[in-house]
Amino acid sequence: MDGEANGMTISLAFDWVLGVVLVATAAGALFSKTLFRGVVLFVVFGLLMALAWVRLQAPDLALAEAAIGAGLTGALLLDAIGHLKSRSVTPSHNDDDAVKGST
Amino acid sequence: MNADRLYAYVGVVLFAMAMYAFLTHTHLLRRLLAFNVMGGGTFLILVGLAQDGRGPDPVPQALVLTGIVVAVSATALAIILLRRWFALSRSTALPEDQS
Amino acid sequence: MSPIPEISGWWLPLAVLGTSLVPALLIMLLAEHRQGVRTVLNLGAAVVKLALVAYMTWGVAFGNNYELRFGMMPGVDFVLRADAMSMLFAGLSAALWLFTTIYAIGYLEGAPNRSRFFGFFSLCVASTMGIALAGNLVTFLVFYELLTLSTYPLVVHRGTPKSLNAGRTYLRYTIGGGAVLLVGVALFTSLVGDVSFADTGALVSEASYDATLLRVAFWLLIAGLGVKAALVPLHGWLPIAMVAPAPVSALLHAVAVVKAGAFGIVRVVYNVYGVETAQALGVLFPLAVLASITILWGSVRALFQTEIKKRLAYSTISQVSYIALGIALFGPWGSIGGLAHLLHQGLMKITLFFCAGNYAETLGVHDIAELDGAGRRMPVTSAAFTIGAFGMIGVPPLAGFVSKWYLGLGALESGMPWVLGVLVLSSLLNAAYFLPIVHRLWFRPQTAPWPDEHSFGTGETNRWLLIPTIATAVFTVGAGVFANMPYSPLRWAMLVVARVYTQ
Amino acid sequence: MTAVSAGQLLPWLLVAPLAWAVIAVLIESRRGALTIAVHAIGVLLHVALGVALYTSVARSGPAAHALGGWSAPLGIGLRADGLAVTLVLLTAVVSAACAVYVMTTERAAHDADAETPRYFWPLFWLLVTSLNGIWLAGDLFNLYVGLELLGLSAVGLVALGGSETALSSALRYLMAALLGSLAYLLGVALIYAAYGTLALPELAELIAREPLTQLAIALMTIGLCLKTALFPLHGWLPPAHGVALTPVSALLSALVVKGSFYILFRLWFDVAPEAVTPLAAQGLGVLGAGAVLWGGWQALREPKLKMLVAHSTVAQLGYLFLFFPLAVGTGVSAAALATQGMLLHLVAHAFAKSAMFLASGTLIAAAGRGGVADLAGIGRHMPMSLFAFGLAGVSLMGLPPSGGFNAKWLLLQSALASGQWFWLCVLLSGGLLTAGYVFRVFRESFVESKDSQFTPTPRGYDWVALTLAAMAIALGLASQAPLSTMTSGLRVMAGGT
Amino acid sequence: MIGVVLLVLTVAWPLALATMLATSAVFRGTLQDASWWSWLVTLAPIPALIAALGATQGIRLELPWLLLGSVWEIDPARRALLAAAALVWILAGLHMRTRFVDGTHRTSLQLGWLLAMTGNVAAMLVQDVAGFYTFFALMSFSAYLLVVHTRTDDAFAAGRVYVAMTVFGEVLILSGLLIATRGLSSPLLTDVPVAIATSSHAAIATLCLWMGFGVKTAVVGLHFWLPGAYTHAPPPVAAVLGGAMINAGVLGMLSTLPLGTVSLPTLGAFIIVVGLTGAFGGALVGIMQHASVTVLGYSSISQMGLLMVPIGAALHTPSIAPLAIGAVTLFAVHHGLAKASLFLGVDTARGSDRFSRVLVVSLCALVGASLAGAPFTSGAAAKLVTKYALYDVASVWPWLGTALSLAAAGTTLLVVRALWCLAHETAEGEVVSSWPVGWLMSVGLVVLGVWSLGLPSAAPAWPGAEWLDAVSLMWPIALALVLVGAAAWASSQRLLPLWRVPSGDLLVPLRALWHWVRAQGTGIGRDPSERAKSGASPTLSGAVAAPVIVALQSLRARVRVEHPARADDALRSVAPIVFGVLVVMLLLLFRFGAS
Amino acid sequence: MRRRVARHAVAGVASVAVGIALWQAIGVRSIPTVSLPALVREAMPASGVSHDITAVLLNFRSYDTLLEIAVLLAAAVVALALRDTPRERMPASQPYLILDTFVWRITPLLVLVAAYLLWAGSTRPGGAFQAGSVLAGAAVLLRLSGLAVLSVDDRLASRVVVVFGLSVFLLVAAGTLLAGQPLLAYPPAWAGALILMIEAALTLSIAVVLFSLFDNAPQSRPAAAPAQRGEA
Repeated sequence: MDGEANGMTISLAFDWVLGVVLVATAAGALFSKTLFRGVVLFVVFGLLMALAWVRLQAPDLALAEAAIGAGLTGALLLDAIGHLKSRSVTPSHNDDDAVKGST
Repeated sequence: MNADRLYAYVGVVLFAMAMYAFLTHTHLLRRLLAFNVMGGGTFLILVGLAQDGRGPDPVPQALVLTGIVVAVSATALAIILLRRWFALSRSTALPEDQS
Repeated sequence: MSPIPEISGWWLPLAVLGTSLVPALLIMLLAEHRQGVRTVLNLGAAVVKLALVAYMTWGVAFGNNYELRFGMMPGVDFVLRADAMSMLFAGLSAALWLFTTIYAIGYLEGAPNRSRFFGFFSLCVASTMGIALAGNLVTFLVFYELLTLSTYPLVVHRGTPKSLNAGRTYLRYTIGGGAVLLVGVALFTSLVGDVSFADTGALVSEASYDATLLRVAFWLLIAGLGVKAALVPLHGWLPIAMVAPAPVSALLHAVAVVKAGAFGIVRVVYNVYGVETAQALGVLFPLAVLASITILWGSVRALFQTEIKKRLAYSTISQVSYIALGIALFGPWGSIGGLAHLLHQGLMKITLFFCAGNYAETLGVHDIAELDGAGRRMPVTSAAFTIGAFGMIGVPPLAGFVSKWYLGLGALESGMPWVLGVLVLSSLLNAAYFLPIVHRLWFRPQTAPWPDEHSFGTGETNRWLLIPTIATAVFTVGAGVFANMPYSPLRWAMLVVARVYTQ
Repeated sequence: MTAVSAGQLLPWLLVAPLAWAVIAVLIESRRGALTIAVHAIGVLLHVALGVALYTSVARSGPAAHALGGWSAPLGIGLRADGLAVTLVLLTAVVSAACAVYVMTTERAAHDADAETPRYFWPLFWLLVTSLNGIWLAGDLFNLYVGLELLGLSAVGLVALGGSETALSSALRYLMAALLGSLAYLLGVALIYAAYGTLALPELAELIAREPLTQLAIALMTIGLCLKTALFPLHGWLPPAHGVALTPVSALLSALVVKGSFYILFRLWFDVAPEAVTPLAAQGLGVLGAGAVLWGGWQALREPKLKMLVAHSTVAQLGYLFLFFPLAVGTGVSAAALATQGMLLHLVAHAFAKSAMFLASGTLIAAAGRGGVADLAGIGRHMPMSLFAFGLAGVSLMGLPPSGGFNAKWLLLQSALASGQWFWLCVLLSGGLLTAGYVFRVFRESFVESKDSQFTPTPRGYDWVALTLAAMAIALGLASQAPLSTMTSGLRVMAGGT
Repeated sequence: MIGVVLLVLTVAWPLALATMLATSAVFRGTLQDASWWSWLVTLAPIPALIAALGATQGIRLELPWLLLGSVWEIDPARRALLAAAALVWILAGLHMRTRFVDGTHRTSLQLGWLLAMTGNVAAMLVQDVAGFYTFFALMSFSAYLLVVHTRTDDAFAAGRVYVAMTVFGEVLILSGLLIATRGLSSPLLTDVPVAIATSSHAAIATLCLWMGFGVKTAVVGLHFWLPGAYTHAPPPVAAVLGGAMINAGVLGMLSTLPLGTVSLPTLGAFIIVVGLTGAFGGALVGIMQHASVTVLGYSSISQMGLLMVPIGAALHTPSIAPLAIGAVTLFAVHHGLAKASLFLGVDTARGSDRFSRVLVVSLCALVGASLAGAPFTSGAAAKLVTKYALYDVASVWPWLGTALSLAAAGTTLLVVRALWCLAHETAEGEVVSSWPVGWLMSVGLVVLGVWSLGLPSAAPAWPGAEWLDAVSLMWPIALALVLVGAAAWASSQRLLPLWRVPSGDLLVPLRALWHWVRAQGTGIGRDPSERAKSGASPTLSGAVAAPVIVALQSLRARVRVEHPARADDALRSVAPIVFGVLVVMLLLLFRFGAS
Repeated sequence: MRRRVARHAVAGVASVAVGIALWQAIGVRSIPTVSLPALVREAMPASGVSHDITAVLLNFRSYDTLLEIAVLLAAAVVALALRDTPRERMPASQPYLILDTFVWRITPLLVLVAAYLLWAGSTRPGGAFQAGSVLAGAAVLLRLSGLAVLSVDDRLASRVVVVFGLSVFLLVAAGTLLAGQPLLAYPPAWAGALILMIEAALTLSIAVVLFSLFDNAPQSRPAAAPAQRGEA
């Protein structure tokens, strides 16, 4: 009873931490200076989401999130970054505001 | 507060934050990121809130699985369009967001 | 009793409508060069329609009922019905359509876009027929708007900047008017429900409705109809629309557009509100004032026009309001006068426009000042013009006199003797702007060569143009001289009026 | 031959177009006769199914289909009431027309430069599937998937244009669609959390006026409004609809935007009438009014023909939203009238707008350029296209006889019955604005200019557009039957709010 | 039966001729040039004459389908007028025949002649109001063709005034008839006086009718058309105008005014005053004229002024109406014949050489004497009858008899002046030598007296021996002759101031006034575009429509189609903002929008 | 600049508003009366599989899945439509030795994992989506490393594979309908087998489609001769 309660407390604490980290990672992914870092953080976010799904007793979702959300989406985004940047004449990593590459 | 409720709240924060990002970013790839985070937040709310106080529920989990596939389809489509658009216009933002 | 077998005859109104609707579509699909087929279609349809209308008129005179009714949308029926009032207008349209078609065939010989022209021409008449046969306000509105649409291509037919601008002005007025009418109809329907036109008015007892709202609806309806009827200050489109080809002007002024407005006012007062209810609501007096202002204003403006068609246009503004005036005079005489004028004005004005077209086509004359001596060159046209002009002034025994006579009687009967003053003044003004033209035609020598003369062999002008002109002129005389014959416009107006008043 | 029950017919409306989507992918590399034949069969089949379903439901009442044999809360139900089957039939007819238009292009491809875009057909069939799915759906989440399918295939169709503007428009469209979907999905999540079910009929019984529900409805509403391009969220629509290939524009304007609106309608009036507030309805009405005026105004000053028509769509969608203030918090009769008017407008606009887009496309094809001013003198060469354009315009203007008129009439009656004069003014000004931009086109076309050159276009184009326009007109004379089918069994008709 | 046929022919025959003529003209035929045709035109009133003379029993024909329902009838009371009119037309026609055959504008002249004549004779036999009005109008408007026959500027000017006044008269008549017969759909002329008597607008109706017909009979104030028309038209036309058509106006008055049915003392007195003003004014202005035709025209004004006296008196005192009507009829017939004869004399004189002219003037003097009322003439009879008819009102206006006598002096002066002018004037313009048979016949008719027409039966109270009362008839003539002598003497001594009154008298200042008004009012009724150019003040419709127009134009200024729809672009670029705002709004609306 | 500030301000307010509204609404919500999990548990025996999520995905709510596959197909079709013409395609990336080795070693492992996930799906966590995405991931890795020139292009074979899963799904669906059953109502006896069959087919198609979305993404070469239509 006590152990269970204790376990619950510990796990809840883990959940809290995970929640905070999730939010922080998401914030990093969304508002990072460079897009590349944002995408990398997004992949991390995906993996953390997978953890969260586990915590929500949804292992299927955890698998899917890891494979699809983090893995594939990450790959797609990274590939896209590479292409979008590779053709910009100005080789600036800080493309947040350089939305339109100069010709 | 139980874990389910907690993750629902996390979802709320994620949704609101990503929505802010979606609305403020002009770079389309960043918007896509925001869209995915928003989606994540929504999925958390869907599952977390449904399971809050009732235990695991396969239905919202299945829905989220579907949602994830849909989201990745949409993301992929957006990236394809974006890349084609970039090839034509050398731009990563919509015309009205440039300058 | 009735000599016509008692058939429900729902197909008859439909056939009357179809005789111009179907040809309209066929003609529009016809290749430009198929002139023969087009002519046959045009004339065939016109003749068949005339026959059908005649048959129907005969039946209606004997109290037969022809009605087509189906649900158009919830709470609203689509009703085509032939009553005495409809036949008044349908007869006019059918007869004048025939003439105008003949005229138009001659007028547009060799011109481009004839398929389009005649297609919309027929469509225009179809709308007119629909307006005549509409059995309730909504159906009326349907064809009223259809008329706007079908006349627009005719107005801009020439495709010149001037005509396109005229078309725009025309649309602004008519579409705006249509919108106001729509509100009026909607308001009325929401108050009373979708009621069919009835001889003594569709309002069973006005006491059960909010009188103020009824008045508001009335004025909305009148304002909407007033645009087409060219009531001042809604008349601005009419003189500008003059750039259209002559047969179109004839159609606009005599048969279709202004008449549709006037006929609508008739319907609203008699068959919707009922003349007695309208009187009780106190809306007739302001209407009479409005009509009187229009009559005088149109006449005054006409006086200052230098173009033939413009002067005729302002004359139309003035003359059409006689109808509204007659309607607004409470009492049978005024009604008879107004309704008879609906027909008479059509005959006279169409004659005048035919003549104006003849001058323009044969001699290239558009300005009044260029008409000097045209009577010698084109005696028949000029004679027709003279007849039309004198008719407009109200000189007996022409059609215009008959209507004026009854209008005058109505003015006195309804206790508005000042209307007589309006009639007198208007007649004087009519004389003042028509007689100088007549004078120029016959008594001035030709001083300059005709601006753009065409020769048409032996006759003074193209026979297609001349025959309808003569015909309508003859009718103008006939409608006056034989005013008291059975089935004359006057007698038919009397028949209608006898059904309109309850006493 | 025994009559197939409506319930058995229902799923075929999903399976058949989906199957054709698959077939379309498989035969994509083949051109010409085979493609035409295969898709013609598909179109015919689809129309036949639509007609069969419509007649069956119109005759014997609503039908339902429990997918997988699992009844509602567990499984997903399909349901076909009068409204749904009418829209199914509408989809069948309009999409068939667009398909014929494309086939005409394909047939003419031999002697002209015109070419059907690659992968049009799969997306077309997917679009049709999603539309049918939405009309027939009985489940909130299923509607989400349907919405996504609709959005993605529509975006794909827009992108098929391939040009720079096509892509930017597609992207913008996609962004809007995604944001809208997420808002909707969040609402679904809340609803599920609150009621534990997603089945519409069940929810209709359960839903109460609670903060969570109201928030869910609000979120779904805003998402759906975004997808329906309600002013001022309409920014994505004109470029997308204006730049897409002609038949695609027709499909998008006629049907696609209606999909999200349909969901909104179901939500407000079938599922959660208790949760909506008159104030919110008034708000939507104001936005609708803004759409009517703004869209009309933009169309009036738009130099490009197809963009003009697209702006017109924005305006016409506004009419749909005028329905909300007329139906929420008003009397039974006003609500009933408004419902009828709105639904009729939905159908009439679908016919008219698709006809107008197809006609515009034909005109542009003939003129070679897309400006309204480039049409100068086209009247002599393309009378049929112009006639179709005009007929469609009649309905859009709300002039009788047309479905548009009847719709406007009913809305007017509703405004009068509920004493809301303001909407009356909006309806009228909208009509006048519409007249303004429709006749702008005619004004140009009637110019008699000798120097303009026009290339002939296939006659099939005109027949398609004419047929659709004629339907919009015919709807004006015979709207009773479709209306009674559409409104049968709707809660709002019985004063459900 | 024959009577009915005759009745129909009276109207139909000249109409048929007119139709044939028009048809021929349209098809460029030569009918109008043929000599035999000119005879047909000249003798077209023969059926009317026969009908008038033969209809001792009265002929009646009902034509319910015609106009508003027509009745044609020759009743004994009208026979004289009809016969006189037909005669005048025939006699004048004999003078016109040469012009018919080879004058200028033959077709229009013949057409006008036939139509005006039809209208004239038909108006005298039509009994229903609409029919009467119709033929009266036909006559009046067709006469324009005759008035402007010479096509000179003067003729056109005269014609313009004629038409304007005619239209004015027509609408007055119409108004009067309408007011009088309110409530009657197709009234007969005989209904009119009765209806007026019972009407509450009796005075207005009467005034309208009197003024309306007064235009035709040149009542002073409505006479402006007359001098010009008489002067510039060929004399035979003046003959029919002053001898036949004028009597249609008289007939109109007699038929429609409520003579004997109601007493309208004020109006009656007014008419008498106006009549006497015309009688004396006409004489005064007339003697200052310099053309014989003009002088004769003023004589008509003067004579018609006299004729108003019994009419006014009858309105004043209904009891004298039967006598007054008889007197007026007699007076009108007499005056018509005499005046026609004088005009035909002018026509004859113009075509004569100096020697013949003396003869013509002499014969005209005979007619003139009759006009002046010399004893043993029809004029004397007319005057005496009039005086007799007025006997009953002598108590009201004791000076009336003297006034009438003085008017006779005026008439004498006018006759002398006319003859003097005739003797001295040289022919101007078109000189057509006519065969003077018509004139001679007219002289005969006048000299022989008018009762050969069977008039006595028309005048109900024939004044036995009084008409031989030469003194009362002679002294005005004597007075006039004395005056003439004095004037001649004064003239020879150059004592007579040379006053000249232009032949339009009051018309001249009126015309000036009209020009001034027109100059002031040029801003009215112009096109908006022209108005914008001239910068004139906006008109009524302009004022009403101005706000709308301004709004529309500013709207149009904004709809510049050349520019893309920038506003939508702008909106698109703030789409996220919009979305955000809407989200917040909608949340609030749902949260707080309780019903 | 001002617009930028406004944008941020409004977006902030809206996001916060949504957040607060959600937060509050979640706080006051009541537990629903309907319990789907219970229903799922009840129906599990008839579902043909023993894993509840798979049962929901491929049996109870199989229609959602069908549409979802359609969504995937839509994306794939757009990718195919917008894919560069062959001459526009860039050569595969330069091979990197470490990656090469890694990929070479891991690919068979990933295929095995995928097969396991597919097989496991019917009884425990796993299934077509997870398996498909793992396969797709493997293909992406191969593509990135340039070791295998995998490509999902216009060839009929590619297209057949792309639609394979959906076709099987549809055939089953049509079959159930033709059998007079509701759509996708598997006969209880065959349910498990049919679901597995569908899943297998879906796995293949999902993998190919996901990979094709990656593979067919347009290159960013400036538009020399883009595969445009309409404005060409």
